[in-house]
Parts: sequence; structure tokens; C-alpha cells
Amino acid sequence: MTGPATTVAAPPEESPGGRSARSLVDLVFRARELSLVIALALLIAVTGAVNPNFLSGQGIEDILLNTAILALLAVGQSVVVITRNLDLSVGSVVGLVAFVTADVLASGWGLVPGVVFGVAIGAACGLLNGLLVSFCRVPALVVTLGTLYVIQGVDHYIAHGRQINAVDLPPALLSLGNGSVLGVPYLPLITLVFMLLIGYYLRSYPSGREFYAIGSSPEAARLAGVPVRRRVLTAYLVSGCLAGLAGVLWLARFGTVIGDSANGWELIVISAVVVGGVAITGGVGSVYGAALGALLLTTIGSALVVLRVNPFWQQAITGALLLLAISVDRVLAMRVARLLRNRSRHG
Amino acid sequence: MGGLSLMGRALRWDVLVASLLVAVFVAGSSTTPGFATTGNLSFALSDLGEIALIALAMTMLVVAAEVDLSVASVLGLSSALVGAMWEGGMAIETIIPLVVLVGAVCGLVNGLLVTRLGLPSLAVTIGTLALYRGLAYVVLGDKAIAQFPPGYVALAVDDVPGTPIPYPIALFILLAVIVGVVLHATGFGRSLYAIGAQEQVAFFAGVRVKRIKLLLFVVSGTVAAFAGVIFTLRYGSARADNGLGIELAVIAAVLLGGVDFDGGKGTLGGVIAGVLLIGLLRNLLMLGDVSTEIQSIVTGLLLIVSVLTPRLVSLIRPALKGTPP
Amino acid sequence: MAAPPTLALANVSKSFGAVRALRDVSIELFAGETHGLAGENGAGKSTLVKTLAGVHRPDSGQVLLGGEPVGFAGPADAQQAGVAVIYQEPTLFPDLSVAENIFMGRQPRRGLGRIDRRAMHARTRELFGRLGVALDPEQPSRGLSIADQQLVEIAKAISRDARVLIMDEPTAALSGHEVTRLFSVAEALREQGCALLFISHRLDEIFTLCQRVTTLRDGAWIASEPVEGLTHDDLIRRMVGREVATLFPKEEAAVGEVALKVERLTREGVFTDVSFEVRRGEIVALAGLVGAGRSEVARAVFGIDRWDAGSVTVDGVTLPAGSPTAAMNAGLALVPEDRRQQGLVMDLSIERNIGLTGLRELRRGPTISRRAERDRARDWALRLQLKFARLADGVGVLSGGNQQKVVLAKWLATEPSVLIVDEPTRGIDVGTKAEVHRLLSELAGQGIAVLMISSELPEVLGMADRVLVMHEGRLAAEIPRAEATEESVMSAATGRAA
Amino acid sequence: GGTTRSSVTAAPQEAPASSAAPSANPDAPLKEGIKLAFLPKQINNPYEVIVDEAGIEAAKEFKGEAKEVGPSDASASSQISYINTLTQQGHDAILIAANDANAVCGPLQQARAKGIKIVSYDSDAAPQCRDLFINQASSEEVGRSQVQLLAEMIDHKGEIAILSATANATNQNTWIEFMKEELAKPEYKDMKLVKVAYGDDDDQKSFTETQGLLQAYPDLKGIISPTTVGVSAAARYISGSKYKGKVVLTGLGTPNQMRQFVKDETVEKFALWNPKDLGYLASYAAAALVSGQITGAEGETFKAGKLGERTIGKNGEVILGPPFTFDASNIDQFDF
Ligand SMILES: Nc1ncnc2c1ncn2[C@@H]1O[C@H](COP(=O)(O)OP(=O)(O)OP(=O)(O)O)[C@@H](O)[C@H]1O
Ligand SMILES: Nc1ncnc2c1ncn2[C@@H]1O[C@H](COP(=O)(O)OP(=O)(O)OP(=O)(O)O)[C@@H](O)[C@H]1O
Ligand SMILES: [Mg+2]
Ligand SMILES: [Mg+2]
Repeated sequence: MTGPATTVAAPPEESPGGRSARSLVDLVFRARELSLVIALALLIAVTGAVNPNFLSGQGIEDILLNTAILALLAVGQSVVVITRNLDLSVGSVVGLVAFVTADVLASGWGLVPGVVFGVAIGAACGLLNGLLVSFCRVPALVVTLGTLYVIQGVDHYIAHGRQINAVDLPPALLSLGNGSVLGVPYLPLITLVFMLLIGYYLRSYPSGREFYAIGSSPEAARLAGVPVRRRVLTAYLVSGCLAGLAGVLWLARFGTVIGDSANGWELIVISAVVVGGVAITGGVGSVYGAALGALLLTTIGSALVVLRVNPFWQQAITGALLLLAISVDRVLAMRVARLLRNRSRHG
Repeated sequence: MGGLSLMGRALRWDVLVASLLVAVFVAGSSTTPGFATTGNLSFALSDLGEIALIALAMTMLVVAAEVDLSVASVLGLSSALVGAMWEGGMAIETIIPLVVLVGAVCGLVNGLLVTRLGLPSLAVTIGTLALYRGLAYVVLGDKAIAQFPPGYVALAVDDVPGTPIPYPIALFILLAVIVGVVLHATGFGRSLYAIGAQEQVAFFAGVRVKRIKLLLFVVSGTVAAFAGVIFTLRYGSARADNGLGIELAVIAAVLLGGVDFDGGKGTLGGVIAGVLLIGLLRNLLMLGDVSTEIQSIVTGLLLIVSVLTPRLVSLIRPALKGTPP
Repeated sequence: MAAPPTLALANVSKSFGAVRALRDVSIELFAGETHGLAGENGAGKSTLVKTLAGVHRPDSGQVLLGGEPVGFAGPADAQQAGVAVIYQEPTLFPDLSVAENIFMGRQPRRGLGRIDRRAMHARTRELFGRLGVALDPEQPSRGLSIADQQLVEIAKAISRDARVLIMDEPTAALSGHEVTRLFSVAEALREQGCALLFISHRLDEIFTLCQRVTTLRDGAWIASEPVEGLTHDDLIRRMVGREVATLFPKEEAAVGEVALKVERLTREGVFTDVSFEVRRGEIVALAGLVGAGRSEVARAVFGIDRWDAGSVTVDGVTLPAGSPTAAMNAGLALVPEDRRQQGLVMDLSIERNIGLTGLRELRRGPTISRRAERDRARDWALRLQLKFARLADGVGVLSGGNQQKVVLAKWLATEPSVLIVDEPTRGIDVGTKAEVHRLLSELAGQGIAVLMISSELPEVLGMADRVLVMHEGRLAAEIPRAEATEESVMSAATGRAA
Repeated sequence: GGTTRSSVTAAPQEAPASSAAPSANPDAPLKEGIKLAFLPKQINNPYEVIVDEAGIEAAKEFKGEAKEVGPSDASASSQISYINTLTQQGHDAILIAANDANAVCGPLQQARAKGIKIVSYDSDAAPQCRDLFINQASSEEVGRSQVQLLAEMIDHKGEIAILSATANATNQNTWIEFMKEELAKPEYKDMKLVKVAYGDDDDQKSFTETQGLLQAYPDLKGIISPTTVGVSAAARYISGSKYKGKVVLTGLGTPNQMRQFVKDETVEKFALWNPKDLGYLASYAAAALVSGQITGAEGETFKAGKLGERTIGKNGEVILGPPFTFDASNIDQFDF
């Protein structure tokens, strides 16, 4: 009756099945970021080989600069997504902040007040979303789709075909956008700082873990005494502030703004988050992944141009690569899950 | 929250939207000259045609807790294909079925990625949104093809004789009835709601979850492609960027109609009311020389209010206070 | 006792819309005492628990902490006050590690208030040691069997070293030796001066563990009294308000030809080489320790999971792997073990849930006949004595036991020729349990083949014509009714059998 | 069998509705209280707004009333909703910068059927759907002059690229056609057009497209960007990159956008017409049409206020004038 399986029965004290299972789990989670890094490396290597310019200082700098703003937004977005919510309004917020900040700066405000003002507006938008979602408990998607339209409308209303040019802006701001320390431009540095701060907080602080708890099971979180509303509100606040900051950086970077900066970026940001391995269903993923996702998407974009791909093919290829990324990620995860199952028995 | 209040909410929700619709119509016809004219209404309707059609398929998807963001791109791709083939001298009678077939394939791809790989449809269709739009550009590039056969253009533009109803809308009404029955009265519909609310339970109950989802995506792709044909004929211009970004308009209409994005809740009546409300309100605001900016603000507020009101109502309705929030 | 009760309810009432879950109920939990709570399904036990835990606010009456009235604004407040709760339905975070599930919000800290993971995992291991659980603290809780989930819940509760420990049917999912482990832990806590509230439908558990017991009936307080001097029948009478037929009335039924034939069924890493037959009119029990793979076998047979090798035959029809639809068409029915994830669509109404398994039968022309749907639901609701207000109500608001009845109804309505029931009486009160058992044997009498997975030995021994025992994913023994005893089954289940 | 392109184009085009209109009366006075509506490609495109506002000003001169309405996205479909609305509101004339020459055709025909005059400006609609097209400059002249401008700055040698707006922009594509024709001439044999990139008239996209161009084609000598959004974005990138001074940029831009880059010598020369005059002329042309001074037939003339007498060219085009070239010497005289 008894076969080999019974002979490897694990004594309850320690379970080798569990051990190897865990190391495998870790591997999947690391693999999410890992696979991104590898994909990125390959892409850069190939492109660089074809066209060395791609790896020139200028080339690298451009990619970093292009990524900075998207990554910042992706970081904010992923905090929201981790709580099993969504913020579709980020694109509009960037647009609004970029223009309004430009407006006040052009009208003679100092740099610091202007920047603070911009971030404050972003925060206000985030607060609005957060209050509606967490306290009125209305579906995040509907609310933020609504605020997307409202904020965009307000932005266009204020801008109404006006354009604010670099000449009208304080040089300090522009040098923030294009200047650098030790050859590393400011923008990516700023993004990096926020990414590390938020990432570390989410991983290493009890309140940070609660964001994951909420996304993993809101009901259970409530019963566990997690202040769900406050955390969700915070998530939107963070996303809003970062969107605001992104708006300011946008202005610093591009110097010229009209009403429709970052128009329609919401989907790009979400793509970055998803490619970065943050589960759209909440509870899984990291801001590092999201930022990497942003980097990957931008790099693909630039690489295709550098590889002289027919512009009409670029979008298609980007889409295909996005699908490839998430599919590979998924297949990998399924493989490991299967392994896990077997180990959990014949550890 | 208990099922009671949830179902109650959904009910009050689409009733609310429907009554808003009536209000807008009455207000419009009394205050704004030229609004209630058949000419204007029939245009306002045909202007909604594609969105309304796609919303039908989208409703079923969202009820089953999935979503298809690639519809606008499929529409664009089909438009581009129509253009390319037409320019290539093919007969429109062969082009249309071909294009619709391609749409079905696009849907199939979405469906396979979602059901076979178990990827979240939001992620997948964001990807295909880029892919299909890209293919549209690959097909037609920067060209804009025109001069489609007047007979067919008329089918996309003209009203059904003796009515203010354009042919596309007539088609929509027909399909709406069918979808309505399927969703609310058939076993298939029942399984959709079950899948949306608790997929695993549906699976345990012998519902062919994957097959059904696959079917839904194929339908969505097909409808989107057909909408693309209508779009192309209606504007008499085939371009790769046709219908850019209308996926959000469709989603907005569906959500406004009270369909819960988490699946398992919502009625088709609500969605139809939602589509009409957005369309008529926009038309009304335009006639009243309200600028685009204000229009989009209104649309947004509408969305928020439509979900907020029932919530606030249910929060203050003592009968419904269950577990404290 | 002079000292005021650690935690108490005074004349508490609580209604949900029309349903009056608690009417003027009082209960006192004293330090160093384990208090039992008995009552039929829907009697209001869980509601009482949730009121003590601050999940529900009482409509009237008070919650008293150390004699002082308190108003818990939410679960957080209650936890602050030292109240730890094991809810009836496991409430875990599937994506987080087992350890994080246990310490969420109370993680051990190191410098700058950061989480000290090492300490957290160490303490988790130590907890699992006390409970004798073989789980890895760092594995995600997704995919844990319902029993493993329950064990994590227990670990979570006792980790709070609280003044009050409330356990709402903690043993429902557990079998033999986890229960004993749990009890010893509970005893220890009680001796340390903790006040415990214990809910179970297994009355003998109440008699072994508790000093006092309170009985509820239809939300009303019936009695609070010392356990000693109390007999099973007294307690049952208080709960049900009437005499209840003796349990486990399995009559002999004519055993017919083989209805379900499982041959060398294997699912990599879960179970291996499982072969057995179930004949018409037979009730075959599938026993074993938690995690032995019983539910997995059931899932595979019904086509939920694919099997890697072997075959399943129903009435001579060989089933394809991984197709519940095919299984259903062949006349197979599975009442799953986890009613929230697998059994019921919580948002849908009772009738819709029961109708879900009969979408084809309910068709009139292309559409579903609502009358047929309603009749089907009403018919079975009555036969199972379901406690409900309206068939159109969401099942989400039903009590645990009543939900289980809906699941049973949903599957019995398909009039299967082979019925697999996984923990069919989990969380079901004595009265109903007797009813379910009567039902099962009645079905067997009608020539249906029944395969019953149960972690409750008395149930197994009482109901089964044959007992299959699983151990570590293999069939360890097949014991005919005559030779089936606690010892023979347990020794096979723990792998001590030859 | 079936309906194919050939079988349709074989059929005669339906004649423009206006062909039935009565002949022109050049001496008819400009009517008062004429209602004009400007329908730009997109209401938050600064260039379009400059044009329209000038037009609205002009309308005041002849006591007409004019307004600007339009979509926030440069798509044909949303423009069409507006055409319909304007038709319902019964204006005397609609002035449109078409996002798609053909897509707007049907609705415009309907408008004309109701006696509304259609004047297209900046970007033309299909000729049979409008009465007049106010062309900022002859497309041929724009296309060729852009090439000549660049050629003399890079003395007819090296790789060049074009940074356009959207892939479907009609005016852009006609210009690019003429540029290619011009480049085909022998004197440009050493110049090679390596790429046409699309910035979608989106500042940020044009900016990154420029980056791409410069990386993909290290030997690039010059860029032509015949769109105000594109040229300023490109200028901004180059001014801040190592390519400044190595790559020559020209195109069509507004002085206010380009001033700083002319001053910091990123850009030497660029061209444009006066957008205000464009709006002004369009406004007067519409008034003339409504007043019956002209019908849109070739050879007819009308007085366009301070711009003096203008003559309608072949297939209903009125040309504003040759594009004007801006450089460090003259840029400060302009403010738009
Ligand atoms: N959130 C709720 N909304 C509406 N009714 C509810 C809710 N929770 C419980 N009820 C109702 O209150 C009554 C008591 O439910 P409760 O869960 O307390 O019973 P119970 O004693 O725990 O039963 P069981 O032993 O089956 O768990 C039941 O009729 C149930 O339907
Ligand atoms: N849904 C699931 N996903 C992944 N693994 C599971 C799942 N359910 C159970 N398991 C694992 O499979 C093994 C067998 O679980 P199963 O539930 O079949 O045990 P069992 O004998 O039925 O005990 P019980 O039913 O009392 O929990 C356990 O180790 C459990 O952790
Ligand atoms: Mg209970
Ligand atoms: Mg089990």
C-alpha cells in the first residue's frame, strides 16, 4: 500500500517542501524585475550594436530624460494599483499642472512658489480622487475617468489655445529640466529618489505593507483593522503629488506648453505599470518594476527610431513587444507555479 | 454589503440615468431651438452609431468582468483595410465581409491571450490597442482614401425612409434587442453574470468559462470592425487614425449606464440610456455654443455624479445600513 | 465571581434590514474561563461575535469591557482593547506571506520603525510549532487548503496574546489531531487567564473545552449555564426547541452496479495512483488528515483540475480530463469544500445560485423560465429547511450554515447519479446535520452513489458503507463498515497502517 | 463584378451645389450682421487661434459677427459634429481648416444645401465641397521655397530629413510632395532626403522624434519642419543638445515661438506667412461670398479691407501671398 511518497513524508517541525517552494517564489518575484532588466539589456545591446550613437552620452541622456517623467507617473500609479484601484486622471493632471505652473511662473512668480503651487494642484486632484474613491466608496475607474474629463476640460479652458514659451519662464526651471550633475541629468535623479523612497517605504514599513494587504483582500484588511480608507486616500494623494511634480518637470523639460501636454498618457502609464509586473488586480508588484517598465517602454520607442524602423511600424511593434513582455512574464510564473506544486509534495 | 442593496443600487442607478436622459431631452427641446428637429436628432443619433454598437458588445464583456480597450484600434484597422482594399480595386461586397472577419480575428487574439494565458484583459487589450492601431498605419500609412460607392455611403448616412432613424441606428436597435434578451433572459446571460461575480463558482457549476469569454472577445472584435466599416462609409474617408480614442467614450457610456467594472452587475437598459445621455447632452451643449472644454467637464461630472448619487442615497438610507464602512 | 467580566454584551439587539439577527442578547466572558456558544444556523452566533469584535455596532444595548461600556468604532478598536477573533470564514491576504498575514499591522520592528522580517518569521515558526503546523512562514497564503487557511487564522489570533480570544467555528475545517492541538493551546491560554469564546456545531467539542455555554435560538438568548450536569440532549433541546432524531441514520440500501470508477488517477505532486469504485446505493467516505489530498482527488474527478494519468468512468462513460461540464452531463455532482470561493456567487440571489447548475433544464425555448427557476429553488429550499426571507435575497447575507444548504440544494437539484460531497456538514448545526445525513442516505436509497469527504470521524463511521483512507496523496487503506473504527481509520490516515 | 473603385469613379461626380447659384455682382455692398463661424482643426492649437482671432476682428470691420468653435482633438469626426451644429444654428458662412479633406465633405454639402457658404483656409477641403479656399501661400511655392531655404544654408550637400505633423495632414503632405519634386532637380543631386518623421503636431512627440532622427542619422545635415509645433520643438531639442551648430533647422514657425532660437543661433532662417492676414482675408472672402460679390468662380475679384483687391485663382483658390522669411535681422519686428 505504501509507496515512495510516504517515505519522504516531512516531519511537521520543518518542511523542506516549503523551503524550496519559498526560494522558487522569491525567484518569480525577482524574475519579474529580472526579466525586465534582461529584456532591456538585450534591446540596448542590439540597438547599440547596429547604431553606436544609441550608446553615446547624448543617446543615454536622452533615454533617461524621456523615461524620467513616465517613470515618475508609473511609480505613483503603481501605488494606487497595488491597493486594487486605478487612477486614469494622471495624464490630465500633468497637462493641467504643466500649463498652470507655466502661467504663474510667466506672470512673475518665483521658482519655488511656482513649483510648490504645481505640486499642490496635483495633490488637490489626488485628494479629490481619493476622497471620492475611499470615503464615498465609488468605483475607482468611473471616478478617475470622470476626473480625467473634468481636469482636462479645466486645463483646456485655462489654456484655450494659448502657448507659453521658454522665454517667458525662469531660466532656473529650464536648467532643472536640461541641466545635470556629474553628467547625470536632474530629472532621472529626482525620479530615482522618489522611486527608492516609496519603494522602501512600501516594503519595509508596516503601514507600507498595508497597501498590499488592501489590494490583496479589502474585506480581510478591514477585519484586520487596517485603516483602509486612509491608505487608499494616501495612495491617490501620492499619485496626485507625483503627477503634479511630473507636470512641473514636464514644463522644465519641454519649456513650451500648450493645453494638451501628456494628453492620453493614462494608458501609457498603465502599460508601464503592467509591463513592470504590478498586478492590475492589486496586491502584487513593486514600484521598481513599474519604473523599469517605463524605462523599457521608452527605450523600445527610441530604439525603433534609431533602428530606422519605418514610423508606420513603430506603434505596431511597441504593442507587440508589450504583449510579449506580459506573456513571457506570465508563462514563467505558470511554470514556477507548477514546479511549486510538485515540490510541495515530493520536497 | 449584502446582495440586496447591491441589486437595489444597480436598479436605482440605471433608472437615475434614464430619468436624466428624459430631463435633458425635455430641457433641450424647450430651451434650444434646432435641438428637437428631426434633422438634428437623426444626426445626433448617427453620430453615436459606432459608440453605441461597440457599447453593446462591451457591456457583455464588462458584465463578465473583462474589458476590451482595443475596440477603437480595431475600428481604425478595419477602416484602413477598407481603404487599402478599395483603392486596390476590390469590390466593396467582398471587402466588408473580409474586414469583419479580420475584426473577429483581432478579437480572437485578445480572447486567446486572456483565456489561455490567463492574463488580465485590461493589460492585454492595452497592448493590442497599440498593436492594432499600429497595423492600421502599416496598412494605409498617411493616405486617406475617399470616393466610396454612393449606394453604400447612403446606407451609412441616410435615415430609414419615413423615420428620423439612420440605418446604423436601426441596426443598433435590432442588435440591442437581441443582446438585451441574451443578457437578461437566457442561460448564457445568467452565466455571464455568474462569471463576472465569481468566476470560480461558475466554473464549478459547469459553465464553460473560457469558451464563453473567448466568444465575447470575438464578438467585440467583430462588432468593432463592422463599426469601422460604418464609420468609414459615413465619413466617406478611410484613414488609419479613424476613431482614435473612442474606447474611453464607450467605457464611459457603459459605466454611466451602471455596469459595475468589477463585473456581475448592470443592465443593458442602463447602458443604452448612458450612450444616449452622453450623445444628446453633447449635442445640446454644442447647439448652446458651450465650448469643448465645458463639454468635457460636464461629461466628467456626469460620470461622477451618476455613481455618487446612488452611493450617497444608500449611505443615508437607514434600511440599507448593513456593516459599517 | 467578584471580578467583572472581561468582555460582555448587555441586552444587545442587531438587525439587518428585515432580519433580526440578535434580540436583546446578553453574554459575559470571564478571565480564565472558556465560554461555549451554541445555536442553529442563523441563530446569530457570528453576528454576536462580530458585535464583540467591533465589526457591527449594536442597534441597542451595550458592549462592556471590564464592566465599562465601550463603543468600538471598528475592528481596530476591539483589537486595541485586546480582543482577538477567529472569524468563521477565513480572511487572509492571498498575495502576502503566511507570516505577514499573521502579523499584519503588528509586525516586529527594528530601527526607524522598519519591519524586522527575521524576527517575524522566527515568531511565526514558533507559533506553528505550538500548533504543530507544517507551513512555511514565507510562502504566500494563496493556494492554501481551506484547512491550512483556518490554521493560519488560529495562529494569527493566538499571536495577539489577547485578553479575549473569540473562535467562530475554528474546528469546522479541521480534523482529529489539529483539533486536539488547538484545544491544548486554548487550555494553556485559559490557564494564563485569558477569556475565551468558542463556537462549534460539534457539541462534544463544547463539552470537552468549555466551562459555561450560552445558547441562542433565532437571535434570542435562551440560556447561559455551567456545562457540567448538562447533557447533549438538553443542549440540543435548548438550541432547536424540540427533540431531534438521533444522528447518522444511514439505513441499508440495495447496493447496485458500479456508478463511479476511478483507476490509477494521478496528479503530479498532489496525489498518486488513486483507484476506487463507488456503487449505486453506497455511501463511500474518503477520510484522511487535512492536506491528504482528498479534495484534490474530488476536484480532479469532477474535472476542475486536470489529471496527469489514470481514468474516471461514470456509468460506463469515460470522462475527459478537466471538463466539469462533461462530468455533469455524465451525472456527476460535486459539493465543493469552500462555499465562498467555489460554492456560491455571493452577490446573486438564492434562486439564481440554485438555478446556476440547471441553466439547460430551466430553458423554455431560447430563454430561461423564471417560474421554473423559482420553483426549483423553493422546492429545495423547503426540503433543506433553509432559513431565508425571500428567494430573491442575496446569499451573501445568509448565515454560514444556511449558505452551505444553498450549495447542497444547488447540486442536489441536478439529480445526479454520482454525488461527491466535500465536507458536506461543515458549519452545519445538529438539526440540519441530521437532516443532511438523512438526505444523503435517502439519496443512496434511491440508488445514487455517494462519495463523502469528511474530516469528522463520527460522521465517517456513522454514514459510510466503506471508508477510503488517504495519506500523503495516496490511498492508504480501504476499510469496510464492519471493521471501521476510530483506531483503524486514524492509523491508516497517519500512515501507521501496514 | 461588385462595386469597385473604377466602377464608381467612372460615374460622374455630382456637381458642386453652388454651380446653380446666380452669377456674381461685384458691386454689391457687404451685408451687415453677417454671421461667420470659424472651425479650426483644433481649438488649442495656438497658430489656429491666432488666425481665427484675426478673422473675428476683421468681421467687426464690416459689422458682422464671428465666433470660433472646434474640437479639442484634431480629428475629422469631431469636426463633423461641429459642422452639423453650425448648420443647425443657421450661419451665413462656415470657415473651416479641414482635418480631412473628404470626411468633412458630406456635412459641408448639407450646409451648402441650406445656403451656407463654405470657405476653407489653412487646410483645404475637397474642392467640390467648398466655395473658396484661402491658401496661406501656394502649396507649390511653400514646398519648393522650404527646400531652397535649407539648400542654401547647407550649400546643397548632405542628408536631410523632414519632421511633419500628423501622417494624414493634407497640407503637410502636399507640401512634402512639392519638396520631393524640387529635390529631384539636378542642383540638389548631393542632397538626400533620408526620412519623413511625424511629430503629430504634439510638442513632446515632435521633440523626441527629433532626437530619434539625429541619432538614427548621424550624418544628418538639415531638417525641414513645415509645422509651427514641429519646428519649435525641434529647435528646442537641438539648442539643448550637442547637435547645436552641426545640424541646420528650418521650417514654418511663428516669430514668438522661434525668437529665442534665432537669438541663440540654433536657427538661422525660417519662413511663414502672417497668420493674422490669413484670418483677415478669409473673413472678408466669406463676407464677399455671402454678399454675392463673388460666387467662387475663377477670375472673380473682391476687396479684402486693408489687404486690398484679391482675385480668385483656379479651382476656387485665393492665395495670401509668398511666404515671408524671418531671420535675426527682422524677427523683432513681429509679434505673433
Ligand atoms: N451582513 C448581513 N446582512 C444581512 N443579514 C445578515 C448579515 N449577517 C447575518 N445576517 C443574518 O443574521 C442571521 C444570523 O446570522 P449568523 O451568521 O449570526 O448566524 P450563525 O449563528 O453564525 O449561523 P451559522 O452557525 O450557520 O454560522 C441570519 O439570518 C443571517 O441571514
Ligand atoms: N486551491 C488550491 N490550490 C493550491 N493548492 C491547494 C488548493 N487546495 C488545497 N491545496 C493543497 O493541496 C493539498 C491537499 O489539499 P486538500 O484540501 O485536498 O486536502 P484535504 O485532504 O481535502 O484536506 P481538507 O479538505 O480538509 O483541507 C494541501 O497541501 C493543500 O495545501
Ligand atoms: Mg456563523
Ligand atoms: Mg478538502
